Amino acid sequence: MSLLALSDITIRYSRLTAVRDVSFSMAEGEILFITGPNGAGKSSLLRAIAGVTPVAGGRIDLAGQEITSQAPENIARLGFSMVPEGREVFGSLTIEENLLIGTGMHANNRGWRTRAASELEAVYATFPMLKERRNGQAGLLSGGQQQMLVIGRALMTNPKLIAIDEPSLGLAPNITDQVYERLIVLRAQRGLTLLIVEQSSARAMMVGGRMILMRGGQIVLDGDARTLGNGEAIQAAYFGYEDH
Amino acid sequence: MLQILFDALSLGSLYALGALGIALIFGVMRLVNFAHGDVIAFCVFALLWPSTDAMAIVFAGQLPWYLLVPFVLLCGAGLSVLCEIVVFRRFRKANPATMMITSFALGFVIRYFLLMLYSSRPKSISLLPTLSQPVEIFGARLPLLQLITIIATMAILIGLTLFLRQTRFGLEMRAAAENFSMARMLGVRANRVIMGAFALSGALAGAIALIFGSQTGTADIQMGASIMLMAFIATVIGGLGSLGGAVLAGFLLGAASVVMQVMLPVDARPFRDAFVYGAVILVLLFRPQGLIAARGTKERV
Amino acid sequence: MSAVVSETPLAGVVKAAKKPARFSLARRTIITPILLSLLLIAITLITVMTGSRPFNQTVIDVLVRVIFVVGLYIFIGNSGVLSFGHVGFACLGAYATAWLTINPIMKSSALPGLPEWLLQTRLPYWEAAVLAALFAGVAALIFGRVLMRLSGIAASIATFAVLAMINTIYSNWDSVTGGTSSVVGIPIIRTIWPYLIGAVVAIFIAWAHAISRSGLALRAARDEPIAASASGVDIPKERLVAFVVSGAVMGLGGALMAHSIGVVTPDTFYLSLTFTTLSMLVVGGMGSLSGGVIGVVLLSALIQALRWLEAGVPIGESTFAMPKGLQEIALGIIMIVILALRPSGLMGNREVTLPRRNRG
Amino acid sequence: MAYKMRIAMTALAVLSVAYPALADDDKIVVGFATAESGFMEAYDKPAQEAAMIRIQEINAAGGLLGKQIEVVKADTKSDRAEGAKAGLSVLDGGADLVVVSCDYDFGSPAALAAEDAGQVSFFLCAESIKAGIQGVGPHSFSASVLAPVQGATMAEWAFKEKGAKDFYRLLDTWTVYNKGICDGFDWMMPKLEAQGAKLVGEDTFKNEDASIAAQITRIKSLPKEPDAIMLCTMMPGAVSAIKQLRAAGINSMILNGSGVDGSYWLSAVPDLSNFFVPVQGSIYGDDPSVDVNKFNATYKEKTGADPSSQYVYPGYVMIDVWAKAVERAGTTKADAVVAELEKMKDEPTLFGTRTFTPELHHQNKARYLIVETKAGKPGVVGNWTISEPVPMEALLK
Repeated sequence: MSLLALSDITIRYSRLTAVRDVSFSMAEGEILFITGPNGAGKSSLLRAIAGVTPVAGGRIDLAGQEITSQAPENIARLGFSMVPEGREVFGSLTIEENLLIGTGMHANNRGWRTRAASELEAVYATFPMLKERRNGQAGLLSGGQQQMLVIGRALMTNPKLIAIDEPSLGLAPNITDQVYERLIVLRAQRGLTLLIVEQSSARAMMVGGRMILMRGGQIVLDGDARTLGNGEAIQAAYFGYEDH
Repeated sequence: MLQILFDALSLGSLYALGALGIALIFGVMRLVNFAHGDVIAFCVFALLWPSTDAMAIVFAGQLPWYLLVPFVLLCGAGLSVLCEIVVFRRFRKANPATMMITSFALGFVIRYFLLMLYSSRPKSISLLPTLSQPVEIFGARLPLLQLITIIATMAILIGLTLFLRQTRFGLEMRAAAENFSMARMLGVRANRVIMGAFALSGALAGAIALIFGSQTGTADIQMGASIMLMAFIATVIGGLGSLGGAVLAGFLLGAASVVMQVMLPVDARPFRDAFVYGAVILVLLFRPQGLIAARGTKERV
Repeated sequence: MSAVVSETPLAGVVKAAKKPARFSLARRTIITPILLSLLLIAITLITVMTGSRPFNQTVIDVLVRVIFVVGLYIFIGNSGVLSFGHVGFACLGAYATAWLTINPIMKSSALPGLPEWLLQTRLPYWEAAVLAALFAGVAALIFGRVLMRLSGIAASIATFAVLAMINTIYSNWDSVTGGTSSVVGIPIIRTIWPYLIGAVVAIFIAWAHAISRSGLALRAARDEPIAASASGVDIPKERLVAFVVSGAVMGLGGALMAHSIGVVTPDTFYLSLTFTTLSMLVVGGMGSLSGGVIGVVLLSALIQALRWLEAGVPIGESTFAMPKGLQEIALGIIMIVILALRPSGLMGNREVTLPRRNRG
Repeated sequence: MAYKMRIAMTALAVLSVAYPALADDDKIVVGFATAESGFMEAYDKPAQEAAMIRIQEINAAGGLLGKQIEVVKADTKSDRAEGAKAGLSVLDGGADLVVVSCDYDFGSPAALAAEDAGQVSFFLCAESIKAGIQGVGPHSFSASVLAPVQGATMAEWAFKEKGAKDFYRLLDTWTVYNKGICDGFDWMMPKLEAQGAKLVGEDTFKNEDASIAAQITRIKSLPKEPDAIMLCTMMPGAVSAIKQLRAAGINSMILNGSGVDGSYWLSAVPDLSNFFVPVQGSIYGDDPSVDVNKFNATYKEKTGADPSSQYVYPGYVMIDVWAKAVERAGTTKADAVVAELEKMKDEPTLFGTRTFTPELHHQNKARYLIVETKAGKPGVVGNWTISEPVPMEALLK
């Protein structure tokens, strides 16, 4: 059974169709890259799964339950955790507070802090830098540190699936490398399923796994990242035919 | 001098509490709640038995203070949450102008409801009469109430800070105020946070009603309006969405008002508010995002 | 072809505003102001036929509000910035017409602080109304120069601060405005036609502004602020143009309102009028001229109907009357319901036009 | 669109039926264009009740000119634009006398409508000079006494009877009424200063100010607490101001206008003392005139409550003087009635005398009872009539 399944998803912003009839599914433990040029509808798709962007048509299932048009907080409870584009750390909160938000939904008020403490330790073990600056304001972190923080924050919800929107955005290549390194380790440790959106397919080819290429709101290619990545087809698919 | 400080603090306290009530709701919902002033008026009138006679029939107002205070706070919180459930819930996705007008229409309904039950004549109530005695501190003779207003406001501010910093609910609320959809994606329940914000805001309205009611001794349909306006302005120049900014701006507005009343020559004093509003425009021109711009607050498109 | 966000339609719109294109735009859209004017003319004709003086006064009131709401629309609708300050310009217009039309003898005793030439002036009301509109427009220009740099809620608050300043000054500058006391002796005009003309003129001004280059650019900036400034639209400048035009229309409305009741006080032009007019605009549909006009007409009709219920309606043998005060409560609830069902107002962003044509 | 238009028109057409135009010369009609709802209702209704009592008395005694007085009403909704409509609508109802709201600002639109139609209008209890010839026209009157008379009365009485020397003036700039009280005080002060009184300071506030702490601080910083504070304000801000003055420990005499009369608010300032109000008649059952006390009983019988303040009385006076003028003129024709009214000099009424002249349709001098509140109990302690009428210059200030 697939962990996540989308069928015929269409997303519209007033008169503009951002995503049209997109279907795919992901198995548990899979790593899937969605790539494509700006405006291909990748982020819209992620946001629709997370429940923050309404879908105009189609159906989304997560872990055997339909989640189409569910509230984001309920989708999060089913094990979907989102790291949005631009990271969206809570800048005025401390790093530890950023991490703690996600633990709220699994605990009652009394047991919250103790329960959160063990989760925190696990995240701090992966990202020791966060522990050092735990009481510092999240808004003051560098881009790379913020990326670590939001991944840590997503982990705190104890998810089955983490979706990450452009983790390399605005980061130096060596920092991006570090981020991916941690992701791979985490995936191995926790048996996470990863859904990663990137504009370029280079990273997907490096990491491996499955890749979907979107353009103009539709899926144009779907296959193994490494085999797809070397072909001429991807060039044509990425840039499309010249208009006019 | 000391007296002026106390005057400024006590007036600022009212504005700060009002601004907090508005900023809390704005933070989680981007709603400028114009009904807030009417919630304040409602809390005062809740102490009276509905009647259109000139003589007020004091009802809950006779309770001893340890029952009276929670009663009024609960009234405010209750009405505020009711507004959320019945009305504002349906407007979560509406644009700010629509929400603003809705809140205004709702305030209008509350006001005329009170008017129907109590008539337009201002009613007198003796709320906590022992507080009207003067006391002597550091050589200044102050109304005890002024002192209590300041102390109560400080206590409320400290309590609220602790609540927001130390509890899970407070944490969720701060996160939601900064980035609501992100907080939801982390499992923060929207309804709970918004209702919590409305309840807190309503309880603050109750607190203002208590202070204002015992200070003026009057229950008047219009009484919330002037505080509400100042509070609204304080919220904006404080930096919308920033609770600390709202409080700071509330105190600044109170101070500006008192200082101008003291400094201006007698002929210019009636124009005091024009100077205060002029200062508001200046602040906005130099800091359009407010004194304390809420850090990381994303403009929602 | 899949629709992909690439280029905003803005550049096209601005380019389209060149001469020949604009002419066709005018021809295409002129039906809206014509239909709206016909609606008002029809209401006026019915009123005149009934011959009832109170009803005549009621409709005069409606027409004055149409002017106000259209004035608000010119700024708020086109710029998307909510203004709480426009009623202040109505106040300026009302006092300006008072200064210009009151009998000089009365004026010199009631308002001795006015300059000599003004004390001696006495103009017919329509000249005074035009001058009042210009005066309000100039004031809007002065305030706008400072304020139009702001946007969003900061701009809303700043405009409110302007209203509060105007109110405080006019309430206390006794020798020139008579302070909080009513200024009396303004000639009362009880025929309905001048108000109808005022409302129709306001509608056509709003239309002309909307299809002007400035109006088009401003609306484009409202919808796509980043793209607009990227393609060279000077947002503060275009906003200022709208602010001045709308300020002048508000001034005209204020002047006519003064002539409809014969007295002015500063608090006639304060919060309650601000919210009444804003509500009418938002309920009708903030983004459309038709929305504004229809909002006024429908809400006014609703208010009248509720008042009529309140006064008592004979049903068979008995009379049904709503308790006093229920009218306002009902009005508030109906407004909330309308907004809940149609969050962007009754008309949304659409304009009334003839069928078969494109709505938009 | 067409559909919407049709709805609107149907609604409008239906509405127009609601205003029947009738004029009948066999009847005498008094039209009340007053507030039956909203903010002004609390002020208009009591005076209107009193007017109704006088109308019933007249009708019971055989009517006016042998005809029964009929009443038509239209609600102003406490709104100026609605006021104009209400005025027109009672005129369409055939009103021979148009009674308008207590306050000049709210009453004038209806009064101006009456003036246009050449009918007599009477303000229920407006106390501004504009409520009459100066602000409406030659057919307009007010039944009450000018606000400056109240300020002048209190100043002179406090100086002469209570030996007050140091005065402080605290003005609430909210309404013309408030400014009027202080204008009268300002006119009287120089005369008293010539005899040894002194104005030791002045300040302003706004009725809706949440706190007047800064103003109080200014009073407290005086070298010596003033003997009397002239407080020119009205409800609801008055209660707040008085409460804050006393809470700050200022025990000076507080002198007021009639606007704060009534015991309904006294509970807000427990044990209030040294507090003085001028009234045209006492609602506290201790009026020196038996007839006033009898009227109070009638009022209670008709409305179920005691008069809430002295502003009930002008309503009665209004119908009284107008009916006398109609009786003397033998007609309800406006010009004849106005001529008779203007002949009245010290015309006795239940609540003091009334004088109208072709220059002033209002009282610039009147006998006032002084009510002192002592330990929370109000009672009449004397009466005072200012030594000379307040002159036109001071009134028109």
